Amino acid sequence: MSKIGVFICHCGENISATVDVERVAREIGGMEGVAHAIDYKYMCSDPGQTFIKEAVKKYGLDGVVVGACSPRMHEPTFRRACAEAGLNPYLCEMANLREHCSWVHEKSEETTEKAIDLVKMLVEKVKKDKPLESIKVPVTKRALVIGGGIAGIQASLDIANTGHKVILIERDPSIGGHMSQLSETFPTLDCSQCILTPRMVEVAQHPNIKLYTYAELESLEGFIGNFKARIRLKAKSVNYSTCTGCGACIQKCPVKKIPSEFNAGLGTRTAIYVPFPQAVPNKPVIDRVNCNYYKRGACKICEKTCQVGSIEWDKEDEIITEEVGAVVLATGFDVKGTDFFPEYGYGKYKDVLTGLQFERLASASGPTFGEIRRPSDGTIPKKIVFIACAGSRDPAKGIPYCSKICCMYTAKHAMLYQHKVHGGESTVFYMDIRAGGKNYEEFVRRAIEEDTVNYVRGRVARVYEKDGKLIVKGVDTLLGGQQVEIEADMVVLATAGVANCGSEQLAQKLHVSYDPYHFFAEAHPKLKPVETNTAGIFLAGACQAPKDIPETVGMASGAAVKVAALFSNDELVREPIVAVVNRLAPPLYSTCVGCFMCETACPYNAIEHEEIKGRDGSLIRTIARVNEGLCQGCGTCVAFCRSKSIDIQGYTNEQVYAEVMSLLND
Amino acid sequence: MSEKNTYLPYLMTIDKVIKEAPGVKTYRLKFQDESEAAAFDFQAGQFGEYSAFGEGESTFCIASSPTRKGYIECTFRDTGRVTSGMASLEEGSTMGFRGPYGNVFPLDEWKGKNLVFIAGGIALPPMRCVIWNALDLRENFKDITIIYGAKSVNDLVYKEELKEWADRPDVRMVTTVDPGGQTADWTGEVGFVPTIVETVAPSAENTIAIVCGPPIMIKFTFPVLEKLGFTDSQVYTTLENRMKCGVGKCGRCNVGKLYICKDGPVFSKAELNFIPAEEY
Amino acid sequence: METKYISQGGMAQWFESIIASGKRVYAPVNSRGQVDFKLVKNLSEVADDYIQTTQSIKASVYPKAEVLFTYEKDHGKVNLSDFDPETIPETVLWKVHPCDAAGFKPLSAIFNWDSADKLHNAHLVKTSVISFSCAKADQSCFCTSVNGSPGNTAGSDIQLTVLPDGGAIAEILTPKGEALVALLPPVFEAERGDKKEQYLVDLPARFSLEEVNAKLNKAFNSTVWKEQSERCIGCGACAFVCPTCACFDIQEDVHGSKGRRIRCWDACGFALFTLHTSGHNPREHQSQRWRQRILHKFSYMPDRLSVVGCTGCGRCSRACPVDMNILEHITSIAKQ
Amino acid sequence: MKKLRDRVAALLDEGAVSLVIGYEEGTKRPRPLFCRNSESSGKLIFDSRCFHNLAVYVTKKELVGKERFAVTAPISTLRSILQLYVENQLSEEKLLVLTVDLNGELREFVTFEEISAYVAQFEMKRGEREQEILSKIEGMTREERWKFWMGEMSHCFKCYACRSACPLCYCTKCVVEVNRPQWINPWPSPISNMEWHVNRAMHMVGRCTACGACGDACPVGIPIDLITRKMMEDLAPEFGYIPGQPAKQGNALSSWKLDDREQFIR
Repeated sequence: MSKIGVFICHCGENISATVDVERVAREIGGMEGVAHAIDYKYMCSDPGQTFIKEAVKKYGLDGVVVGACSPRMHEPTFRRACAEAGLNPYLCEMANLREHCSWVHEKSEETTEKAIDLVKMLVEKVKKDKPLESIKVPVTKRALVIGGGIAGIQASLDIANTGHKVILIERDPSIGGHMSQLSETFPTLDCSQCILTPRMVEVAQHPNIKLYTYAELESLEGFIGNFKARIRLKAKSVNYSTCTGCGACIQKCPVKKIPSEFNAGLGTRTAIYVPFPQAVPNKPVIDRVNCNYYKRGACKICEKTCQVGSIEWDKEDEIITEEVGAVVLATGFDVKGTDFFPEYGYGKYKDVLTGLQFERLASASGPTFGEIRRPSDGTIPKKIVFIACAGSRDPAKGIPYCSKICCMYTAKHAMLYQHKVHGGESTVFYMDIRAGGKNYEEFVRRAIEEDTVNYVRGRVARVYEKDGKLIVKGVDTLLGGQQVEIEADMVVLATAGVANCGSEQLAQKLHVSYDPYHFFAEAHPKLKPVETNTAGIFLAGACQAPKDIPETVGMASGAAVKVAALFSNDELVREPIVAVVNRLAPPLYSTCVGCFMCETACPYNAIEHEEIKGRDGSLIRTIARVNEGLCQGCGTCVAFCRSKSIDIQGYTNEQVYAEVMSLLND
Repeated sequence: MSEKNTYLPYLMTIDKVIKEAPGVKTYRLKFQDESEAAAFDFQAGQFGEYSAFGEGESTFCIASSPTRKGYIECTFRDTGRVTSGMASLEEGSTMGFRGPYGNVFPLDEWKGKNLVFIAGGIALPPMRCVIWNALDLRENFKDITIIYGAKSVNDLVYKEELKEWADRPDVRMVTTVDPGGQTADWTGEVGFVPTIVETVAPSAENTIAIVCGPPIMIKFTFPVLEKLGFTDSQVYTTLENRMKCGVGKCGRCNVGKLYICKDGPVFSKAELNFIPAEEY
Repeated sequence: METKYISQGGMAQWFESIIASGKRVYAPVNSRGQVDFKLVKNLSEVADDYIQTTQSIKASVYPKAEVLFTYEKDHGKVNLSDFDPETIPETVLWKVHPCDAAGFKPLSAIFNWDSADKLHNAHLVKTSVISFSCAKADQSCFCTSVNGSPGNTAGSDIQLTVLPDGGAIAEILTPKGEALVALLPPVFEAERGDKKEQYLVDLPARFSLEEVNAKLNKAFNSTVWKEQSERCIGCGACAFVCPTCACFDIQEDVHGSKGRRIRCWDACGFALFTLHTSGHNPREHQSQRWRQRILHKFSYMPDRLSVVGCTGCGRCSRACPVDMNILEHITSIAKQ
Repeated sequence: MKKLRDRVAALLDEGAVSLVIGYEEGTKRPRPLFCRNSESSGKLIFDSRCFHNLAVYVTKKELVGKERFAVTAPISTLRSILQLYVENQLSEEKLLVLTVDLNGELREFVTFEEISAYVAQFEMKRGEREQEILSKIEGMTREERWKFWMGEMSHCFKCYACRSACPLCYCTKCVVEVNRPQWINPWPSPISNMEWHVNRAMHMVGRCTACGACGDACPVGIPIDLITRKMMEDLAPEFGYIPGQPAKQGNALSSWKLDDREQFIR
């Protein structure tokens, strides 16, 4: 490469305000091997791209360096322009003069010099560039959706309705997720289960959806379009093909005092159980941790009860493998428990509840059949206090973010209380009321104005018990920080929404990144909110951040569209930025000595064994080969290869070395 | 002391770049110093050390004919550090050249004889020098036959010259590609060089065969020539071994007692019989 | 040639005057448990009780890495700067053993074969050799088998044979030697009739060069190479300590537009020494490389350069990690 | 010794192996011997002076050929053989390993599992020489250590005896010979010598079994083996393996686990 064109972009004033772009172009123009160097206001604009195309033709350029914004932003733009002019797109490189230079430095001589250095490095790199061809990989048109909450349900249905197969896996015995636990939903106060259950049934009956409940992802191998998911089907101990779901076993089960997960610990369930009446599938599983038979080796009452002989005591976990082309992560969220709050009694006061527990109290399917009663004594609370931002927006608690849904559900809770307990008094302690959303502000106003909920702006310092009453001590900042003390029969904490337990491990299994709070990270906060950094894996719902139902459903549909779009192609085109093990003519074949240290180092299982055989079929050597479908171009193998037998195409050792040396050689 | 530094190259300007085949280029080099140009002379078969400044030196034969004055040419394939450094240069750039080194094809001795040139792949360059040399002194020789083969049509080098030679009435030109290497419009032969030689080579009577190609081709062509009646002193080849100095000191290129850089690179088959074949 | 006597004290004074003349003096120094030539300022630094330095004195006239020329690139143009012999300082090598001094001849023969080697010759011109004859030898020594001897004066400008009184017989052999004497003529006294041979170690010859040469002429395809070389691990220790091994590599050292072309030691024992870019390697196996080493020294060099490429110093045997004992191997070839 | 010689003679006579790599008396000390027939087995010796690491030969195809061969291996050689096995360089079908144990009994290992179990009985300890120099170095400040090693490196002339003697330096093209890019300047100079040795040390991380062959081979007496030995000693507790006993899979730098601490990159 020796006829290189260099194009320096002003990026409006983004670059040119701090960097002397004319000087950059001038100095780079004097570099050995640079045939043409110009600067222009907007290189990404049509006229800007035309400059590049024309220069490629006019000067017979065999390499292009664009000094502009980040490659992430416009590399495809400039590469396309080069390709249109007949230059292999991978002979076009970008120097990031904006994020790496102008945005992070003051206007000065040094800033311009740094810009020159950045471009110079890329000029040296592009001299060593080789034309590359894109890699084409086939697509398996089947999606895996992980998580059977509303996000997973919606994503599954949407994908299934585009005609593609979906495998939906759910950790619990039933799909439904948190939405199935909710009483009524803001801002319309329609019954959560009433709107959810039809969807659950639709999932169960959809011909394109294969549902695995009580199942977890064991591992995921492969790459976009070609994943291999190993799924652990946890032993249910009940044969679903014969079980009629009659429920007789559940009624007879002697272990009845297990706190019900579905009721957020407020009710109980048996050891063989269906989590809730509308569960899908509506068939029981045996909770082996609590079952008498598994604990002590005797009981088997359910077996005796079962008319169809569906109990399978010796059933073991089963691991199945499914090939899928895309994955939607919809593993949802969790809420902090009351035990997270020392100031509110560490969860030891029975009548201090989480919002989710209050949902169960308010729900007709709940332990109190929808009546608001104190867990401690079953009486109806006359005075109730809601504490918003319990944990959220509290850096001291390690949760600086806003959980987003609490303002709304607290208003809803207060409203439901007022509707259900006539003459009751409800107070809400809040920091700010965040009611962004269609009809949300109106909803909150209704709680305050129509349902006479007492909103106190201030934080609650302590909740403690005194003479059977809960004393809520806080301040009212609107009254100048005046201390307030309220006697309450019940306190409801709008505890923070947090990442689901196990999300970190799951993220590592899937090689998706996650934020410091273990929520999965989207690929771009604005423009790629449902993509992850791992191609082919998408996000839906609250596993990415706390969000309400409409937002979750919208995101799930968004993810579904991404999957459908992916499946609309028979082949995928991938960047050829992958590792390659060198091959040489016989008798050398390769400098690879087959130690396979690269194999132990590769996080993507992309290293394969390749046998080199002689003409007579005898094995000459076994060397490493990179599966270019699996390889993500991370370069770990390259760093690890002692004999330097592996290189990343487009980022070869020679190229990177040339870049570094261009700086050192000044 | 005004001893000359053997390792100091002449500075040459790349006057012309010809792309021969994928990864293969020919550079025409001109001396930057007029007096050096005037004093320079070489003969067919000789080689030199070519510098890409910044990368190092590499050994190639001089591919142009000594009858064409004022420049030398080299043809190379981009395979290593130096050749890739060379490949990235362009017209007007400076290269280095040391030479000429080594012995020569005895064209004077061949006067009045038929010549058959047999070459394969990238080994045509050393041959090209002597072909042009012979063609420029055409009256000195009788029939001239050129048999040239490559892996595929794409791999044939000096395409223009192949055409020129083929069009000449005083040259018999046979080009061949390995089976599978032909294109739809290929009009030449298809087959490995030794096989083709067997069918198209002229009579051994008063003929000199010059063979140049990869070791495997030479290995299979020699017996064919023998079968056709060529004696060992009628067959010539030029050898290549790894070299660093080009002047018999660095210790690499010897084949037994003989140094390719000094006693070669041109050897008659008769001479080859006295050196161990495993060392080249 | 002139023979003189120099007393122990005289030697010390003379050494000081050499130092005072501004010449660099290299002499064997014992440090880190090894004796090797180092730049010295005082006679007291010079090692005493040892058989042989680990490395030969070769590096003084053939540096491990030497700049052949430098250049600067400027937009397609290149400016060359030739090696300047004037940059090489006057050097005196003190207490060189005869087998080392004898190495200069074969080394020069290689470097000046056909074309003169400007760099090597520049070093030679500036280098004076004061050798000490050998009163001791070990089982690796065999100079007497390769036309040498413990009192061989070849390659020396002055040879000293140390006497029991600490003084020495001084053989002043060349004009360069005379120039060194001229630095302090009074310490060179008239010779006292000491018999040099009396003070040399007795080292019977173990084989005849002619015999070896004759055997080697027919030995190219012998199985002996494979047998002898099996344990050879292919390092360059033997070549690098050898006073006559001259194989080299030419390398490029470049920093931006500035570059140097460097000649550095290489060894025919290295597996990649003769590897072609194509992957073909004429000396692919260690046995072929061992054969090259032996034939080069004992057959090719005598035949083509009229000089044997071995001085019998025995360093290669001492340095070899796997006991490739050249004396043992050559003797066995001679006896075959 | 007789048992060993007899057994080797028998193995060769029976054709069970085509080659036995062992030791014979040398001119200075025992040296490697290649027995290809039962007659030469009479030269075999095996005692405490036999410390050449014979594992360096077992990866040389031109020497060992395609048939089954045997090696008489002292403990250091056994350790290297295990590491070579982990690195896919050896197969059990091709290699028979012999040793003489502390009771003077001849032992034969057919599987690497057996070697592993045998080797596990031997603790890796510093010898007197290692202890002396290492404790001196360990007492130095960082600057003093750099000075010490630069001083040592200045003696290196890149004969690569260290590399050649090391059983684990079996690459057909060493990094120092890679020239695109030229990672390490191939000529000797103190800093480029240091570059070479640092590179080699890095390539030995988690692999070196501290046999000392590199240091022993160095003709200019650089205690080069101590770098990788010390590294091995430091690494073992950090990565939870026992010095001299190769990890079954991968090695320190290439293996990672889900529960690896990674706070440092957050």
